[in-house]
Amino acid sequence: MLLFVLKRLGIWIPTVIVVILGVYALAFYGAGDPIKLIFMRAPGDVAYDPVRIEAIREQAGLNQPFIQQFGNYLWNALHGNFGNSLVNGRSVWSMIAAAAPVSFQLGLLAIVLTAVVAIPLGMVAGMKQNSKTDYVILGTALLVWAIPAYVAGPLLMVLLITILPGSAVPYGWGGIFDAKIILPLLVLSFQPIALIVRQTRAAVIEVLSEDFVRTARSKGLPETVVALRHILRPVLTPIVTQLGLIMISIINGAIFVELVFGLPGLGRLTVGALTSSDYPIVLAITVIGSFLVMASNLLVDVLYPILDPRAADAMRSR
Amino acid sequence: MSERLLEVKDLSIEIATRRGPATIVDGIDLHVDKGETLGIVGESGCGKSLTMLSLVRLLPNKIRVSNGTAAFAGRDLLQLSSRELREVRGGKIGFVFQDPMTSLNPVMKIGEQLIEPLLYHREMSKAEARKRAGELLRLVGIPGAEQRLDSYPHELSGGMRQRVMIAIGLACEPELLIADEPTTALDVTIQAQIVDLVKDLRKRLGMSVVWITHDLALIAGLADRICVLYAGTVVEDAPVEQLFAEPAHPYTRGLLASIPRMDGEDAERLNSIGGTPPEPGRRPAGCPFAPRCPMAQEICRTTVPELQPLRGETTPHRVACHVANRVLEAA
Amino acid sequence: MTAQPAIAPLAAADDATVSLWRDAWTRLSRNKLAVASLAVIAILALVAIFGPWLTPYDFLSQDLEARNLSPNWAHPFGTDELGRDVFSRVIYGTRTAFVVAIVVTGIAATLGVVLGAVAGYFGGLIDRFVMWCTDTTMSVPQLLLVVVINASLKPPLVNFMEAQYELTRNPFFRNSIIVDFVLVFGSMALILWPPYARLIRAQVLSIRNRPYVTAARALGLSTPIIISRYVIPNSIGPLIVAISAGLGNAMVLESAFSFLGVGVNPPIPSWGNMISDGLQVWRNHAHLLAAPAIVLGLATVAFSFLGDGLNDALNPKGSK
Amino acid sequence: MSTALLRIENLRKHFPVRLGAFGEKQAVVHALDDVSFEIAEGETLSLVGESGCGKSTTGFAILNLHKPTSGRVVYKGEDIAVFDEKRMRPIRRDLQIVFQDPYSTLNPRMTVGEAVGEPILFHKLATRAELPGRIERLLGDVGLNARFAQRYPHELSGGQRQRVAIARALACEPRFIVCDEAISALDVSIQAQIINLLVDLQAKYGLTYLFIAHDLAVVRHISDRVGVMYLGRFAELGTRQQVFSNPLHPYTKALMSAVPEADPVAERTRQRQILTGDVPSPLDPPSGCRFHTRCPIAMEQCRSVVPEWHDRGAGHFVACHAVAG
Repeated sequence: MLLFVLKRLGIWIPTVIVVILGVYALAFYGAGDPIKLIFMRAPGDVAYDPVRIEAIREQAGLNQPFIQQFGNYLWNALHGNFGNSLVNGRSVWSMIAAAAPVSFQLGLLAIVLTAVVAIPLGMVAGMKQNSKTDYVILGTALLVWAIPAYVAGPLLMVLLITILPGSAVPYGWGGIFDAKIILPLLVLSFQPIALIVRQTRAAVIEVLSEDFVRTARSKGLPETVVALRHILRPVLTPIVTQLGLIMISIINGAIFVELVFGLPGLGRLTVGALTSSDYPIVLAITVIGSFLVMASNLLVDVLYPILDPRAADAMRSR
Repeated sequence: MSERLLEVKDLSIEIATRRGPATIVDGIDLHVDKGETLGIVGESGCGKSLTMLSLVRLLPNKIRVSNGTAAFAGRDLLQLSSRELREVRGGKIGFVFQDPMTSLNPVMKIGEQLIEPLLYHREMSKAEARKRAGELLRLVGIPGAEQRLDSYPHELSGGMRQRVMIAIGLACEPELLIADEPTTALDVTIQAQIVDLVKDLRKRLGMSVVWITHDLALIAGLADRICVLYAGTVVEDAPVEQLFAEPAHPYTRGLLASIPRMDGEDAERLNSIGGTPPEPGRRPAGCPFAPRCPMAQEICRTTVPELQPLRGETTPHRVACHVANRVLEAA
Repeated sequence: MTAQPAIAPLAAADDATVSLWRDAWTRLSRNKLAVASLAVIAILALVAIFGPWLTPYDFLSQDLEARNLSPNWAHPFGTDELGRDVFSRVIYGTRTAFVVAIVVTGIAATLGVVLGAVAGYFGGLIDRFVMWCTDTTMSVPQLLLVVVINASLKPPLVNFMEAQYELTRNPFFRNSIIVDFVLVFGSMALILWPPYARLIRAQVLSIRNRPYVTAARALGLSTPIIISRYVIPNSIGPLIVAISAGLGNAMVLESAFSFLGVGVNPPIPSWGNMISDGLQVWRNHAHLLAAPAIVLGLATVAFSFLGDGLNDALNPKGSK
Repeated sequence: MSTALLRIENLRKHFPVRLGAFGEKQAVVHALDDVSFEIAEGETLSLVGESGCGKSTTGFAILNLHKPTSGRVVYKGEDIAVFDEKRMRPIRRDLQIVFQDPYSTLNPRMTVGEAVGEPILFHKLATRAELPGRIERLLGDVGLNARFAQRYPHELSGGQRQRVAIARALACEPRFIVCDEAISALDVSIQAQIINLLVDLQAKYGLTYLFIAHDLAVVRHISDRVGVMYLGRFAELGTRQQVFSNPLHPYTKALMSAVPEADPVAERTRQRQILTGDVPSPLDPPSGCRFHTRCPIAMEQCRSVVPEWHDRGAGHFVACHAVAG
């Protein structure tokens, strides 16, 4: 087991480094000279003095070859230093540290909500395939799937205000126990829920045709027991492997949701940084986002044998 | 006369197709006596498995019973409430299916799967059920039975898995054990082990067994009585010795002649039955075997023959053939 | 041994023979949702092709007298804050959506099919490398990657175009739309290819081990024949399903990027930037948001249902 | 005995497999170990045994569909086991195979006519103009009328598909056909049709068969010679008469004894010898004689010494210490 995790890590770490390298190279070659960017931004502040610029450049190590700069960046990033914002000069790490808790709490809640809502719904739809219940659940899932988060957000916001006149506009962040979190959470979970409902349903339908379900029924077990003991577990295995996808979906969604609901999270930070071409921030967030997705994939790989004894057996017998 | 345990009358099963419902099983009559082993023989698609599965409503999607009754210990199985049905499934009627690999849940331990019927039918505590499960595994001849309870199905061999399936089917000491081609997926030496096991268990537990198979040779040494099915109808029903000594339906006769024998003469050719069985929804009018029957008459193509006792009212040998007497004479 | 007469030839029944494709088509045409979706897609496609002849107004023409009109007979979807006809803009947006979806899916699918087939066929190190690339690409959050690419590559690309214009004086290089499209197409294709590669690789691997391919090898047929007559025709089904779903996916992505300001830039109408604009003012002028959002939703749902329908039609479970 | 068409010498096939959910464990399947025999022109040689005994692997290795790990397959004086795909191609015309499952060995996108015609065109056995007539004749050979040429495999029954598969093999005008469980998936009444068809075709075209099956009664019916395999090795090889009337190897005896007879009276009185236990895993075959773990007469040396191939006269071979001693 430990060996297996180490082996996975051995593949995983180089992948993370390559992703950072790719993004860094894009920023390095694409965005142009960071010093010039700073000066272009506020031309009046500092006199455009080539000698001074070179001095700054040398001081910041920006005249070194690419690979050396990348090495420095990686080394610093490892120590939590992602450089400074080009706009306000604050350390990127401190800005991320301020924004990340909002996004992480929201994202975690969204994953929990997705699992709690989507798996039972998918189970019900699959067990009652082609019934009215199935059509309603599946139809709703498809509709929700079709509405982008950036449209669903404002729509729900106004709906709430119209239905409950006098209620506060759900804008801003008040922690996870604040009622304002409900709408953004819903909007953020919509697409993952739709995704998992459809996948759970498909998996249930597949498992239903398995011989062992017939065996379970032939034993005279109540249908709920058949569903919970015999169908749910084999269904969970493929669903858990979708965690990585949900992660991507949630990171994508967070950008819109935070924008629409005014949440001070990583998503809003990204969009802000983007409009002002604040590279160090965009770079750092992309790195963190990829890191998260890959970490969740790693987690899934490790979880898999726990869910499927056939895989677990293979690992034990080593 | 022995006591009836199960009496199926006029059972029909249909499948929903694009062109509407098509009949797969067409008015089957059969019965099982207490303590008897009935062999149900037929080729794939003849409806032998569906008939037995329909009794406890385990039919796949799109397939349903369209007609008939199935009296089991005085009650019609087909009219049971789902609660009563659950009591019958696993409690009064045990099942063993063809492929033990796919019929056991791969993510549950053998023990968990084995104690389920005990928990739900016998209301045992978990500890009692586990103890009983160990006894059951010993009963079906699994070495190291108690330790095996914590194994997963993939850790056992095919023969061992089928023994576990049999233990599950027997868990609540059912009055009837339905075995649906339980040895088809197994090797011949393992098949011999399983056949012996079931024979032995039947003697010790005194239950009735319905053994579904396509293998006439296999069932010869196993059954008391045999029902031969063709295209969803019973074409012949007879005590095993009589069926092999004096097959009265041309289909049974053709089937017996087409099996190569281990002890027979070195015949140059096998006697094969030409043609193929009809597809559901394309059943011919009259006798379903008529298009392939070498002795078919005009009446065979127009009128469906009824299952009738051969030569008079008293014999247990029944056949559904207009020309059965002529078949016997020709032999 | 005397040659005995062979069994009398079996006669095939007289009804017409059906190929698997035709069978799938019949199955699809029985699926009402799929047929309705196909109709919606067909209408949208026609609109996209013949858009310029259908629009009553030019999508750019501003009519400052008629700003922010609610839907009326002259302007079925109303007008926007610059007095442009929303109906015409939605129609033109359809064209944008289809062009982006088709080109992007085309590039992504081609790339994915080639890489997936190479990986599946050659196996070994090549396979590992390609699969590592797909895994890595799929681990980067899509929107972030596109945003980074667009933001970082746009300035150098614009500079390059400027430099080309200085050199050649070809007005082609002054067209900012080109830059937009290259970036949008390129970055979207880059994030969308991995699923195709995975699909095709899995197909090649599984089909390569199918008994009918072994049978073809046993007949002594050559590899090109086996690939062209056995492997490709049997992997096209899942690819069609994936492409159908991919087209809808690409439309949604494009609108998301437009919304973030990294997609197709104004003034070219795209559903995404129309929704984005609509969101600013929609409390007073709901039609500006509703029109593009509904059409986008309709297209997405249609592609989704069509994909599901195709999946059922091409992989009928339980049918022989 | 007539001349040997194929000579198989010390054929061995080991599959490396990766076990475990993540392929972290490596092992070797001993599918076939040190197998030697000859197939004479015009005969039917059957291989019997239980699943995993290597009988299908033998067929695949002979045809070089699975490259043997070591050993020689001599055809027309050449060792074709070392041939690459290109050099095999002309040989494949002569050496054909019919598989077990007719449902999956036909390309679902090709009509019967295309499937049967393809090898004819590829091997240039007829011109395009002659093709329809050739296809019709081949279909006629296997008992199907010409109209089947327009059909797709999914429109046919199992027996009809197997006829098509046979016609496709015949299209190459082969000398030798491996029938790999070719009738196992078929119903009893259809099985008899196909067996008769194979016998007729053998008489008509002078074919040689390697008939791989697990059904002993069928094997007894169709074979000239029979090889009994257990866990990748031959246990016994001889004429049908020798093997069925005078089985020497304890495994052969047990196998025969396990086969049920279609005779209720005989079955009731018959004393059967039922083997205990299961076939061991080919991943880790027993040392010495591979059958010793289940053998009722196993001796000390069976555990350690691999029994040699003894000729008991008239071409009746057996690999057993007890019989040899």
